[in-house]
Amino acid sequence: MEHTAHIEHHAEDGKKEVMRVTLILTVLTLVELALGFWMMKIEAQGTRLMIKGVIVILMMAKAFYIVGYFMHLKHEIRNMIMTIVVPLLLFVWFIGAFLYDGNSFKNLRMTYDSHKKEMSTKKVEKKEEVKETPEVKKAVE
Amino acid sequence: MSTSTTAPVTTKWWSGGKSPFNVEYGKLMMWYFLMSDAFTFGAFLIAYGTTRFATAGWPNPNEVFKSYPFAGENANAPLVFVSIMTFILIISSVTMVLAVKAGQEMNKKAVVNNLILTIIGGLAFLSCQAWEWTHLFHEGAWWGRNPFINADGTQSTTNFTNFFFTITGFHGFHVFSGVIINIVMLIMTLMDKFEQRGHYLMIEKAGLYWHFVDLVWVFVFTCFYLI
Amino acid sequence: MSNEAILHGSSAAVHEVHGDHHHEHHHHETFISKYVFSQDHKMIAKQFLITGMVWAVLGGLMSVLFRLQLGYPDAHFTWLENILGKFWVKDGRITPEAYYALVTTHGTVLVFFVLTAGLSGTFANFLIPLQVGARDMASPFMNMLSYWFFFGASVVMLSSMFVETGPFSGGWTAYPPLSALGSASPGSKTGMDLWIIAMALFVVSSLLGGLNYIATVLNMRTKGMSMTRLPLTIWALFFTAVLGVLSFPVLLSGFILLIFDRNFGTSFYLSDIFVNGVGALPNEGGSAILFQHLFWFLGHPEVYIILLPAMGMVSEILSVNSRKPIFGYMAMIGSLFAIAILAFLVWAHHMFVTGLNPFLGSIFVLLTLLIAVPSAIKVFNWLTTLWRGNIRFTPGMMFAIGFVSLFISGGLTGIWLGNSALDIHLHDTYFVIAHFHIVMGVASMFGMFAGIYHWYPKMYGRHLNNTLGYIHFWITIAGAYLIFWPMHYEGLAGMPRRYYDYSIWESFKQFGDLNRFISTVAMIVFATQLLFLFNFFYSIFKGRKVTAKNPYNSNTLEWTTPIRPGHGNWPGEIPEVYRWAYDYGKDGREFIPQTEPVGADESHH
Amino acid sequence: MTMYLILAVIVLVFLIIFQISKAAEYVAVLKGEEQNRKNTNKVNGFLMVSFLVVGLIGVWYCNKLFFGKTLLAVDSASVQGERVDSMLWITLTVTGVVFIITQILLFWFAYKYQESDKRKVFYFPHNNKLEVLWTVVPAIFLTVLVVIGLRNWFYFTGEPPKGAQEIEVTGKQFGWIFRYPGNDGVFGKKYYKVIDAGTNSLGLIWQDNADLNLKDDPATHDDIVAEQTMYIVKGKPVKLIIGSRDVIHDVGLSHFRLKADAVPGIPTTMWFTPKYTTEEMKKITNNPNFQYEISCDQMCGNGHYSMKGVIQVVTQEEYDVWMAKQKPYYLAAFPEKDPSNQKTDSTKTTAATTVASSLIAKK
Repeated sequence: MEHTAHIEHHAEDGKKEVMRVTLILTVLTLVELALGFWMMKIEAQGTRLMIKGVIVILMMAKAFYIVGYFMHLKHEIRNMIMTIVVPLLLFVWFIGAFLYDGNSFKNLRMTYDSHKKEMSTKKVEKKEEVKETPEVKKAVE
Repeated sequence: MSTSTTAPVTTKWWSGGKSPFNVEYGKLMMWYFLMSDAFTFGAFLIAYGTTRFATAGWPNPNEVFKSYPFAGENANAPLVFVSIMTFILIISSVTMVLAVKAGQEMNKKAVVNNLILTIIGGLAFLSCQAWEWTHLFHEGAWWGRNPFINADGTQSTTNFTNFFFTITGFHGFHVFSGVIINIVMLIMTLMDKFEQRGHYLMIEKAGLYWHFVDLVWVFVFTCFYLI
Repeated sequence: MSNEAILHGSSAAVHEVHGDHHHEHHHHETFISKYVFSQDHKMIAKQFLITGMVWAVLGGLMSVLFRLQLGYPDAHFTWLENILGKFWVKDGRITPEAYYALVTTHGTVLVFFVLTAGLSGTFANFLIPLQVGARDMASPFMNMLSYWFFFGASVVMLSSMFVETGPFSGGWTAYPPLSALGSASPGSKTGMDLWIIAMALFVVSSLLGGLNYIATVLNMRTKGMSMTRLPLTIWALFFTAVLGVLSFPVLLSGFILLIFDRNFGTSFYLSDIFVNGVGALPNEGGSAILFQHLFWFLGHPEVYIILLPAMGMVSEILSVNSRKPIFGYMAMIGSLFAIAILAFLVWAHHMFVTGLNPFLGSIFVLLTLLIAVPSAIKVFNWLTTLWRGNIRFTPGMMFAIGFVSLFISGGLTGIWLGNSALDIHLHDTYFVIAHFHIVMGVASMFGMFAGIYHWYPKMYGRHLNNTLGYIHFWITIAGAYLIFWPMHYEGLAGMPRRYYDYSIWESFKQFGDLNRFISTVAMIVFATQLLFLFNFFYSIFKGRKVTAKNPYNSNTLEWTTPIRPGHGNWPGEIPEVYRWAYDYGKDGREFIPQTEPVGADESHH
Repeated sequence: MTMYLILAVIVLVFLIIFQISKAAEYVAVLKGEEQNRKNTNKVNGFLMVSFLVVGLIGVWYCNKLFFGKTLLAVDSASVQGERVDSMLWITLTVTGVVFIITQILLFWFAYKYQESDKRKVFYFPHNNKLEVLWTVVPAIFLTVLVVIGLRNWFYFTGEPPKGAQEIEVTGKQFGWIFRYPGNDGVFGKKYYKVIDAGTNSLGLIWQDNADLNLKDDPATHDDIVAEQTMYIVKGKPVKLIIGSRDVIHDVGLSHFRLKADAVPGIPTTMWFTPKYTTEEMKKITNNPNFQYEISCDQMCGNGHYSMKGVIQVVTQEEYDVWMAKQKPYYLAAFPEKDPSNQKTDSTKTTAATTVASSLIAKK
């Protein structure tokens, strides 16, 4: 029957699509990891920030492929895509406002709490850290 | 997109008597549930971000997550173990897609095989997480305890570990319930429940949930391990 | 896609099967399956309503108790001691612990258990399937679970009232560190744990409900019932559900972090704390304001979760009883939509004095005052709906008109408070109490009463006693204004809210007489609500029987069902819909039901 | 006894109301629902318009009774508060006009268009012009209000003029602690872990502490700490740096029309210029007991209602006299460092030293 033939035909397509998306996800993850490794060696804050930006974009791309293909959203009716994607736009303001105010907390602390400001630059002596770890370990065990 | 099964352009999707999205209500509810769950995770991650923005220094993830099983005390392999975890989850997502596809083709055997693979993937991920947690615990990290210092050498607050354990724990809880759901699905498939119903829609819904878990990991992975 | 064919076929089939199924079975239902673990949306609605009413009485009683303290700070009510016990009343006076516990629980219960579950839970359940033309909710089972989670939340919340250290007493907003530290307030010990558990259960309940409502409105509409033919009630309830589904999870996250702070030594919200008698706490690096952001991300949409269903029902009732179409149907939907969107964007206007970043604050001011525009549209549209109508003052209609009046009075003061420079002065004073009680508390209560009076015949097949309804209405609206209007003046004197006693304050003690007056009116109004309760329960058994299928000559689908519809709502086929819900007074005809096909010579509007 | 009497009366009233309502119901059935509805309709229509009239009179009467008791009746005590007041009046005018018009329309329509057999309803489903009108007009008015509001908001939250006095305010359950920077004009560092409720209520870092990795900050040695009453100078801008020791409090200054939360771990600020001294305010308000009170406006526990602080606004001379009498907080904790102590009695000093050292040892 035409119907079953149709399904099989699509099944083939579907499998191909799955493999393609798997490949894309793998590549994206590998690129992310590569960036992560690269970032370890970089000290300059500006460059680090840029790499972080790229990683976030890659993250969004991965999310797009998972939602679009694995979760099949890309093949749903446009209206449904809209009802799911549009409310997610709320996250833009959600994230923006929260992080902005978070940053403002830091500024207030650094401006008016001179002790905190001092502590934010005061390095902990490495020795102490090494000493502390086994102690904590013992306490844990 | 198939044209023969999609209704012709003239169809009034919204005029009642049928689903405007051409999906049955269960799938619709699953989607909207996942959206609301996205807000739960979103709120956690945003709270984490806010705290990071409000804090002067933060530990370097590469210093923290640098070990892997059987590596001994002085392993220094950042990102390695977590990338394994990531791939496990991606692969289990793929097998889940295949299970869903097999369900659409009413291919019970393939459904069973792929579900089993997915469950194994889920369990493997959970085991990895269990190992990582115990490892960190033995290093002295736990809720309210943070042995790691900031990347710039300053004293760090406990919020690094607080958020790490809470959010990965919440994600792990989702993976765990996903595994349970998949096991239920497997049993139902083996009992021919879906054959009797004539469709494997339940598997699709379980699949949506499973992919969502994978999706969340994409964000958690980036937020905690990479940046 | 391959499965679409199956799906499409089966979804229709499921639909049919669904209906038939109930026909076969609804004869041999047991008591348990009919009244307790019922999956019939109408029964679940009644369960929500009655549980909500129980909570309303308890919550109201709490307000009477703490108003006793505020109105009569020097009096000694020794008899109260015998009823409530030593924790609550000492020496004939309500203790500060009890006072703060009462204020807190009053807020929590009224906002969540009465006006969210009792209002939107009741009417979403009752009206959505009936008005969109569905046999039941998309998932009757989840619907049942939704009620039982709510019931569980109620039980836990109630039990929190009886723990030894007292119920939670840090205000319904539960700001940490106060709510996180048992050492800072005895109410933040076990009482708070139970409070959080109850709220978590409540979130689950509202999620289960909300998903169901959305899926039902989208998927289960009868043939011809396009979205633009839906009654405004359904639109309002739909947006309410969307608000709940997207905002409650954020609250849940906030609570989970709070639980960790309380019990597991984390410091998400805690930093730099020294508690008297305990000493310095180890927590550093958290921010207490983070919780407020998370809380109000729910908290503000919550206001509209409470208000939108009332708006929707009022629109419907005003139109039916003015015998006129609702004015500006599309504008009404548009303004509901605008309100729903803006609800998510304005949360930090509750936090203008927390040290919020000024620039961020200015954007929140802008967005907040934007809400006034859709609100104004709604008010003017309601007024125009009344204009040149033929108004029948049923009790439901009276409450609907009362709602509009209160919404105007309370909404306008929102313009004061939304403007941050003024909010600095008025924040946390009685002005705020007056504002939100009028616009959100009493107005939504009025919406709820309007709904109950209007749909009571459909719910129980009997009429409420109208005379009692009129008495109820007039005392309640007069009382509401008498209670809350003078509070604006207290607020303008800077009188802070949540004070147990004002006698030591030179700046605020001049309102002793007024407070006594307010408390007295509050008691009278509370007693009047008992009159309503009596009417409600008496009429279930003894009320005048409904004789006509469509007692109001209303257009909507619920009046096409039998007087006492069974599970499945329509005995035969679900009727098809041909027009919008508001053809009143068209072409000289009094009303044209939605089920009537459009005639060839009918005029267009 | 009175209790039972009241109860009996309530029950009686209920019964009477119930009987009347029941009778009305029977009458309704006898007369026919149609006729009955028309009768009640007339009554309710009349009540609607009466409610409007009585209500508007009530609004006026309420204002007459209470306006004098609000802050609007007296001048704002701060320069900034004048802006708040003028904004209040503008907003009141706009919303008041809308309030009166819409309420009149609502109840008047309800009365005018009550059911009548003669009237044919006007089928009026929508009118784009009208809808646009009442979208645009409110939007314009709101824009004006937003502009005024934001200008004030940025002014209030901005930086005070140079030369402003700085005072640190710390809330605790249930009271206020004030710190003045002392002669050096700098607030010394503080850390909450060295707080000692008795001798170091703010946790000033005035000695080394190896455990906490702290170094003595000399800037703390001249800081002046006072509880409950804060002194500020008339006409001189004052900037408050606000914090909290335990839970969230709020510095509410209703006479100055300002407030700001006190949050543990996140400092907040507020500034204003007082216009009148406390003495002058006593005359203006005609209240010999007048005080500038600091009210805690954020729920902070069971003692919330009693968390009162006082601000004394004084002239510069009075302030200088008062300041001269204050001793640094450091010297209260370490009396042996006090030069005036050392001269007088050596035995006393040693006793004090032992007390101080025992305190340190306890920590």
